[in-house]
Amino acid sequence: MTGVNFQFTRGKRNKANRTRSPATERVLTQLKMISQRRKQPKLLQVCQEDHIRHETITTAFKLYRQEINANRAKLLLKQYESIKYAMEDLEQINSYLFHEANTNQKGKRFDLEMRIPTEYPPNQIWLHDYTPAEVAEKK
Amino acid sequence: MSAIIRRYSTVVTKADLWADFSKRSASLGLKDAQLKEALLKGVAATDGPVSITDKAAKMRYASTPGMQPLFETAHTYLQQRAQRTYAAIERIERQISETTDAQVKANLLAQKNKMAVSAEQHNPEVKYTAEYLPENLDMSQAAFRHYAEQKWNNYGKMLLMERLETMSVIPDTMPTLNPEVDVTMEFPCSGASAVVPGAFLHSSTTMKPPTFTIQEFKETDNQLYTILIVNPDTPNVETNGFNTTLHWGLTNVLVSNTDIKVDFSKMCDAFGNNKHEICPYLPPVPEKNLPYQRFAVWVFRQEAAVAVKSARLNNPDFDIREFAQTHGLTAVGAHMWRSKWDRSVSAVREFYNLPKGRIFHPHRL
Amino acid sequence: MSLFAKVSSARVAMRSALLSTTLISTLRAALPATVIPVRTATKKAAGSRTSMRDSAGRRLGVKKQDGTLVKIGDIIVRQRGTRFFPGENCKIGRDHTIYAVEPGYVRIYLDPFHPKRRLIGVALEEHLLLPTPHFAPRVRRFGYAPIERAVDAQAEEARMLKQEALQLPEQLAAEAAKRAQDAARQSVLALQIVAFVELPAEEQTLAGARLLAIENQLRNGRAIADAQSITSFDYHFDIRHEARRAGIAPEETERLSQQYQEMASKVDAAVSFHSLTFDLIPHMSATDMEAAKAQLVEQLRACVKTKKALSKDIDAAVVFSAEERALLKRDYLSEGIAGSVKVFNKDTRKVEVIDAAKLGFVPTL
Amino acid sequence: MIVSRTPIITQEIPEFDQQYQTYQSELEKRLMWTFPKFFYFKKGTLAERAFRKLQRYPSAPQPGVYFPHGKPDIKFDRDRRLKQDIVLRVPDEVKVNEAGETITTSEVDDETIAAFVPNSRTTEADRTNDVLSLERKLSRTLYLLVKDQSNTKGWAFPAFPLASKQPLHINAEVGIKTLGGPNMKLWTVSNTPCQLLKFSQGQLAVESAENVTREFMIKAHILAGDFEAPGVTHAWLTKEEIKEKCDGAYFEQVAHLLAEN
Repeated sequence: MTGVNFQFTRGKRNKANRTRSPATERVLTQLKMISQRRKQPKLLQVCQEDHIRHETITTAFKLYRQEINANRAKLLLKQYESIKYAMEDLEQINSYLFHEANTNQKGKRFDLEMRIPTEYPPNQIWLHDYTPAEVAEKK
Repeated sequence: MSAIIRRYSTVVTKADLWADFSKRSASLGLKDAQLKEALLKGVAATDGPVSITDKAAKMRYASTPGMQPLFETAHTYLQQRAQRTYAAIERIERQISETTDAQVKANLLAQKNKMAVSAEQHNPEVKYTAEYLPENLDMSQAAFRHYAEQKWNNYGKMLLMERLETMSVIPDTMPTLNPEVDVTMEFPCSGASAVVPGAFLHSSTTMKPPTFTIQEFKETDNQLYTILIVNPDTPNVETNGFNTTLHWGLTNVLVSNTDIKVDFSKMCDAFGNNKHEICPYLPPVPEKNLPYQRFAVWVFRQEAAVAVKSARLNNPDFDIREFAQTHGLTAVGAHMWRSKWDRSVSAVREFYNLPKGRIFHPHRL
Repeated sequence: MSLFAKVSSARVAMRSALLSTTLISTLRAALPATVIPVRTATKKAAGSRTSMRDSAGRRLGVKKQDGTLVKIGDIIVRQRGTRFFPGENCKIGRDHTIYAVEPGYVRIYLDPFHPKRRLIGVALEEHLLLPTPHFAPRVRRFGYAPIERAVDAQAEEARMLKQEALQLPEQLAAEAAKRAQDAARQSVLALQIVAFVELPAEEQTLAGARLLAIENQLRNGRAIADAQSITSFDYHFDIRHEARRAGIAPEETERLSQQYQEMASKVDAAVSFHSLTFDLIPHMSATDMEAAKAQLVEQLRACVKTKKALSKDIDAAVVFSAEERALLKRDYLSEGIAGSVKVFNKDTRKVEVIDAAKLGFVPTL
Repeated sequence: MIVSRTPIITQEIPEFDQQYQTYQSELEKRLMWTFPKFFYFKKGTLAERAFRKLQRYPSAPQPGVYFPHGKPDIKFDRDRRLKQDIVLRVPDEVKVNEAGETITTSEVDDETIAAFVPNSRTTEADRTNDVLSLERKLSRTLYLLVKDQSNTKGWAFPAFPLASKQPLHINAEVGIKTLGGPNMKLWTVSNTPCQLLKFSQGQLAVESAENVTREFMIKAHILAGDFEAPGVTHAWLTKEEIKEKCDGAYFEQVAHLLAEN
């Protein structure tokens, strides 16, 4: 600890008349900040009923999430199957369209107007009077 | 219930499935009404938990806020799932009644048992009973058997296998074992309590025959068992090796899920005659200055009632593997203890009218 | 610059022509006087002091080849590190020497469970191969011989370890005391039983012995029905072996067994044991017990007696177990403190003074 | 073409999730370390005094007093058996003034700190159930459906005949602009069709049918502008509403392409 210096105190040094330099105080505060002593909560002890209730809750929630995830996976699989079906049929009937539909759209990006859902709607919910740039230019 | 559940589940909810005991066993519910209330409706702030007996501690206790509404939702959700499982069980039962193929039937039964577990295992009342009221476990119920098996898997089974393997009971007696039943043993005539596998027992303790419990974890009815106690460490001075001795044999012992005891009232008639015995009980009588002897208890599942010819038991070197094979026995459980010479061996020999024990010294070559 | 050219041309000359002293002298002559030839960074070969000290060979190697007959303690391999591992009937020494612990034939082999190890074992018989098949019983040598001289055998049998010798008197005294205590209790029970059931004089002692045995089983925490069946079995077992020793005819034993069983059923139907003091009480069936319990609890609920009288009632009631007694006393007899007590009200955050009896228990302040 | 309006506001949190989060946060708060106020507020400063004034500290244990709910175990002004409540600001009190506007106490005290009054999650279109509006059901995905004029298909996603030498997605984009006017900002998800429907004489055809009309489906999002087609009956609908309006067999074919929320 650098910057520790003791000021002179009259008589015997004890807790009451102890003085520390601001630097020491700062270091002590910082150490106290990261120390777990006196800041840790008491161990959470639950009774038998609450233990089982807690177990029931966590099990139910786990199963609930599992069900949702399984349904989502099923849906994605179905979507993939339907894309595959459409593309296989397209390959049979029109090779040009198939090729166009199968080209990698490299560099494709989301539009700037695309928004992420927010908790509350914006003041202007929807931009109704939209005119595309090329249409506006023509006018 | 949440929007997503509403969208996915097609079954009409019956929220009080686990409160309805018209089709389900009453043992799946909690008998103590107060406890049931505390478990399902939440610990009342005024009364405190039922499981805590100290009045001051009861008063001091506080549940985590926000638990009750969540618990109700979780409870309803689990009941909905159980409802679906019960519907599936009904379908399987219909299939079982229709099919004639034994293999298909066995598969369906196994499937049904699994579903019976999953329909009830998350029921808080069942869970509470399994966790905190082990004396109330009704072993005729699949869910309780599931919890009992889990508990045994986590300790008893591992301990048994550790003892059998480190003390070479496997492969000195039987080649190996896949334990399926929980076997406990005690020697009640000497007042001793349950024996820990591999413990050293005093010869006065083992003077009179033991009793057993055999706990099956799959659904059984009218299952017969054979119990053999063998000692693979009987000295054979002529060949300078060891023989295996059969110390006790019981056959055709009937045990079910709920009646697990193999005690004297079950084995013997009113005058103490054992009707299951294939050979009379021979107590451990080790001789002085020899290493300890191992006594392996093997529990076999029988396919049908067996009749044993006593001639094959008189062989001084009993072959337990051959015995099991000829009688169509499957080893499903085991137990063991160890014995060493002590000062009461001579009394035991006297009681059984056995010849005096020899005294040995190590023989170096 | 010119100097560099000269030196480099000299190097080329060195490489192309054989180095000769004349060439070096020419070279030196070509160098100007200011240039001092410098020794390049080389080090004189060091370590001459240690590398001069070489120890004699340690005579390592396989001392007994595969198939050699060895005795106990014979060294099979001397090695640095574990080039070979000890296999069956072999051990490894501090310096990794492998030696035999059983007499037999050396086998150097591989084990599928340790694919990277070469093992050395000793087969007990010449025809045996190692490793022994995984599920086959181990082949073991007994290695002890009985002491033939009777005097020596007797002396060896009497020999005790110091600890055992020291404990023996104490142990004998304790056993004697227990026997005396049991005998006294048995005679008391034999006298008491007459008050409950009429028994011929010769059966009284037997009844006393039975009751004592049952009492001991109950004290071990066994259920009454189990205790009775164990005691009966014990008696039948004893007399059967006694008869065999004394050469008594089986019919006689049968008669004794029957007589005992009659007495036993008479006694069991007449008496039960007080669950706290284990005194004899008139017989109560399990259903009677339950009914009595329910009735007593009901009485306690509606009781207007003093606490002292209630406490006496609970102690006197024969039907309760120790735990049930404790619970009842806690529920109905727990004492609060007299006077008032300062209690902190959580909602108002103020200290209130209330009647201490209201709490129903002694608070820890 | 499947034109969708993606959600503008977050989806409604299911009750189960909501309750679970509340419970978990309660547990977390209970098990949290005590707030080290000595680190953030130096002793003797004004800030510390202001902070101290806002807090409601737990009562200390007193000798000779019985605490029925357990003796407080106080360290750094927190009862370690319980969660710690930190008050950083007096909560705003929302009031309505004479003009009918909502104001808060903080507005009255300090104009710079205005209380946040969020916009309503339900809109005018929700109240009138205006299926033509894009401002309805903000938390759900809406899909554009048109009613077939010849009335053979009934309500369906808009479909356009294929112009020669044009990829499918370009054809769909041109088609929708022709139908609903140019004042729409659309973003096509992919050039790959996500589903194929086969029609025979205006009806969904069976797999083995011959001479079928194929309808490839392309997904697109509308980002701005309106679908303005005076002659066409159209609606912006959620998945459930589509199920009600559409033919059962048709819905079954497209149900997996539509979002649950």
